Amino acid sequence: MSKDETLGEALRRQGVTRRGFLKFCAATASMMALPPSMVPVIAAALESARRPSVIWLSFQECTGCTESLTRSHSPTVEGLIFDSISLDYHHTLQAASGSAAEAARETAMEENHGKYILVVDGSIPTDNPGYSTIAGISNRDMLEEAAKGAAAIVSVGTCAAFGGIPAAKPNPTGAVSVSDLVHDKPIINVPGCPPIPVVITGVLAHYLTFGTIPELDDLKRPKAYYGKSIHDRCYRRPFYDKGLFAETFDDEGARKGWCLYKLGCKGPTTYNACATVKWNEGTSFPIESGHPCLGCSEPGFWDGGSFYSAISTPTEDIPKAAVYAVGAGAAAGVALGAMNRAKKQKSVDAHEKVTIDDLDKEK
Amino acid sequence: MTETEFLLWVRGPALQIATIVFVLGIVARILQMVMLGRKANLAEARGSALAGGLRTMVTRSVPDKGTFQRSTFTIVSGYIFHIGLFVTIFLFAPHILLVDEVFGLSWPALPTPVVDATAVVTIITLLAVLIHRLKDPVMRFLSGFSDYLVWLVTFLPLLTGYIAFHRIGLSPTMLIALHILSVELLMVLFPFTKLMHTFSLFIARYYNGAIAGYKGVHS
Amino acid sequence: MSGPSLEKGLAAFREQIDAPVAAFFNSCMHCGMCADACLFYTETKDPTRTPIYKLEPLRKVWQQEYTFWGRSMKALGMSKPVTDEELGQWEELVYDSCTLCGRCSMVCPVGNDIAYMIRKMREGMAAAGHAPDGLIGATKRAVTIGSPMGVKLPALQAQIRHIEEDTGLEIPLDREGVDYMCLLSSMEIMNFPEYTAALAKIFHQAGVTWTISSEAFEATNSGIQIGVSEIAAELVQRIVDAAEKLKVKAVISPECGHAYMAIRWEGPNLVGKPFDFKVVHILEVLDELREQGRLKITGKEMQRLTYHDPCQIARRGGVLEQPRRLLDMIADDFVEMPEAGVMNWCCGAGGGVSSNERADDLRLKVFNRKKEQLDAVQAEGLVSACANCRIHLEEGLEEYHMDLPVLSLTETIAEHLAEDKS
Amino acid sequence: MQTELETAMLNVELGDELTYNVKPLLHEIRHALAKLLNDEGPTVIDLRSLPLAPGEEEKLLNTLGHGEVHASLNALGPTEVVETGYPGVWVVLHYNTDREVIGKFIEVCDIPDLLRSQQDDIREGLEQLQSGLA
Repeated sequence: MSKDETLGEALRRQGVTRRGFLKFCAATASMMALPPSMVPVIAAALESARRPSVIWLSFQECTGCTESLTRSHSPTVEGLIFDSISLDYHHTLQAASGSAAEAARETAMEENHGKYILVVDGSIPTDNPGYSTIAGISNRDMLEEAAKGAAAIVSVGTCAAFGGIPAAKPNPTGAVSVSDLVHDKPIINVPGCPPIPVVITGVLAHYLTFGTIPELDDLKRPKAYYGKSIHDRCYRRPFYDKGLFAETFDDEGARKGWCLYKLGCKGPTTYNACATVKWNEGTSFPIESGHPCLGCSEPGFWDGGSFYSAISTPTEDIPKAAVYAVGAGAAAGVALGAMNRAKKQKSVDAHEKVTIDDLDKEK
Repeated sequence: MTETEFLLWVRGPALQIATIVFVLGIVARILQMVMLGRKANLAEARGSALAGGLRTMVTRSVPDKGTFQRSTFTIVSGYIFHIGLFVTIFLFAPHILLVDEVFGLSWPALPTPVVDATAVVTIITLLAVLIHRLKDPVMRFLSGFSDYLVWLVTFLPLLTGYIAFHRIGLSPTMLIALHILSVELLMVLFPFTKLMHTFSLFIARYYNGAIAGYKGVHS
Repeated sequence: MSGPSLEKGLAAFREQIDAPVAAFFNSCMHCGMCADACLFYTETKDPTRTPIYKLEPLRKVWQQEYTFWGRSMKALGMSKPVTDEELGQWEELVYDSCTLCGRCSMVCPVGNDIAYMIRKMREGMAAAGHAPDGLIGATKRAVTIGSPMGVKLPALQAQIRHIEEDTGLEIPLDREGVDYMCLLSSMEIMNFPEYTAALAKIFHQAGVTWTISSEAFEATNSGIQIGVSEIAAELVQRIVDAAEKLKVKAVISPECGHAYMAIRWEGPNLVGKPFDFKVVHILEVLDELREQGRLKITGKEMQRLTYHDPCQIARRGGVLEQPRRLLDMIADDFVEMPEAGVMNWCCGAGGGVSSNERADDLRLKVFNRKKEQLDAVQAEGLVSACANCRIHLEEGLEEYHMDLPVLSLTETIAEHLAEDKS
Repeated sequence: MQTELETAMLNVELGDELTYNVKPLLHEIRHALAKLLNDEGPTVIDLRSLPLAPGEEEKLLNTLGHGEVHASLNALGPTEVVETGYPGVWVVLHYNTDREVIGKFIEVCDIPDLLRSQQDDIREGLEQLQSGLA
């Protein structure tokens, strides 16, 4: 597959029929959260799209993001997308290893300078560079070098997007996100722990289709997927509005599928597409299987207190504070009251009798 | 500080500080007030001070006809926004949840759309109340910085609550944090401002009713 | 003595502020409803005459001296202390523009008893030398002569002779061991001798024993109006001494509002001990006689009558039902004015305003409130039970060109006594 | 048929208690059918872009029922094209080769485009036939 070949040509060469290509476009539109009326546009764009070079760097991560992606990697539409890109470096997936792998990365960076897409998963340690290195190169150096020639950077997963679990208190490695270090390149954050696979491929498909990055929110997340909160699109929302909540995981409310807000659901503050795109080929999503949303696509979710207490509830012991305050208030009040009484008594004691001769003011 | 850290601070240390200032301040101020004491009445009583006091604590909520006609706007708007505040504060499901979580007390909530509509009415009424304060010659004359401050810190939690519920403008994390923060501002200022009237008005009404009740008059 | 001073005034404020005052100031939300309850505001539309604003200097002292925040600000030098000039500016608001009628105290939604606080504020105003000259003069006369109008015993004795001649009944002076010792207001002695005559007729018919003390016949108390408790106490003490000396069962407060307040409600508190005798208002006595069937009435007033509740007797005194029951006996066509009773509008001359010449124009201006109330019922006769109200009502009616007789309830009852006594 | 439909409508009512999306969807289909009759073109609805509670999709599909056409095609995995009980309303289900659903659409049209032989494919087929005959 030569680099000059268009995607349309490549697919056709692989024996994909026009009918199959249209099906692929319909699925791609659905994946990109675009309306079905966009299918012809997508078809036209994809036909003439050229396969971009992609360099995938993994830093402080658990490989969950790659796992999420490859779970759906058999001959699927996402697979096709990946077939249509030139994944020039991905140290988990590539066959090459050691210096050969690094050489491939450097070659790709050189040949496609200014054009390649840099995908990053995992956060970057800024404390001691030795916490995470690849081929003796610190994550930070590798990122900064790779970022220079990138057309755009896709931060896959919450670690790359916001620091993630490695950045959880007390953040021993000084982990930071990609956007903390790179400021001069377009960055697309695809957070989630892990992100929904079609969201990763959807973003790549968008770039592939339109050659641009999708519309982003203020956290640099594609609005098409992160534009609405879980809560807004949750099928259990009507229960919230009616005040019907599951109190425990095995009570009547839980069995009846009532709102999980009381069990700590972070749906109201979490923006992601889980409620519509769902997981495992559209089977369900956490709330549907009875578990509150953890808010894994939001910055700081790892330090947000218990997963099982509601988002607005206090994290400190308020009744205890209130009890102490009553005591202290009583003491302070009695002290202030005593001071007032003393002051008043002083005025009473100092009172000089007012007689009729004391009424006229010297004028 | 990220938004989540901000929310955590607001839910944690800030809420703790606000609670301490709020509770300590109210208790201290009420004691400071009541400890000034008053002289025993040596005149022969015609009625019961206690009964009169308790009675007025309740009856003063209902104005007489003439007063209602002369101060219709003040009374009607006052009723609406006080009831509105009560409904939005105490009958909104997440608020009840909060109380339940903290103190283990809970009661039935109103349906969310009802509370939402009440919030809108209350916000509009509070705005009308502000305009009235600025336009009415007596109220404008009487009002100073503290009156407008008290209005503002009452208004802010409603406004931020409404915006947070409808997720307008900022991220929900930030909106909830700002909403909680605005409530904490209210709590912190509470003991130092006339917001104290929430509690002291019952003491004031008691004294008024007791003074009158002792003389056999219903006030 | 050292004379009045700002320091004395502020000390008196500190002394007067108590738990109710603190609760009241704490609760005021500046809603302005007290303005609409006050005839000095409704008839002038002057926002400075808003009742709660009249207390501003007292409120400042409370805040600066008795609140944590105020104390802190004061310690940091960030509060403006109350000045003598300020008190000077407030004199007109505290004395001329308030009759202590207490209507605002009934309306305030947080329950502030504003009249209670004005009464206290006057203590400091007087101590600071900011009482009106007219009230100072009246107070001096009350202490030195025994009556704010300068009525001396010989004048009373002369009136008693006239009344005895007119009625043929005895007016007992300084009689010991009787049921009642009657007090009179100077106005009744000078302007309304018919009141004393009415007492003689009614008590004669009902068989009540009574007397007037030559040492303490004056019922009014300028000390309360000006706001000097010591002087008020001295005036009360005279009555207490006389009542104890004559060993009466009860002292009757006459048809005068503030006199009733002074002797019935403030008296024991001023002298610092409960009385050994009862204090009753003449209307309470009459109503009791009525109930016991000792008031025999003949004929009725046929013109349409209405009743003006004197503030200190009704709203601030608790005598509300008695006049209505009494009027029921003698009035064929009785109508209540709108808002009569506890919410009645003040005539505009109580609380020392009538002794303060400076307020003459103002009190006539605000009488318009009463005029409107009267216009609503088209009465042909206006009954009341306060000589001070009565004088001002007459003046006000004249000012507003209203032809309406003002009647004393006690006198009107006396006119309807059945002649035949068994 | 009538009673079955009624039962289905009842189920829709029940489903409405959750997302309220089933009934609006049916209305959208009704509008799309009217549009189609007025020659205003076909409509495609992506079922995966809407939040639906468990069971709601089944309720929707049950309500629509089965019509006369049931086609399956094999292009990059199977695709099922079913005409519902309402002519002109089609359900199109795309699967990958592992028979995992990759797209769910309701198409309101005379015939879903995918069922037609495509120009490119026809051309390629013709070429193959010609070269085979040569």
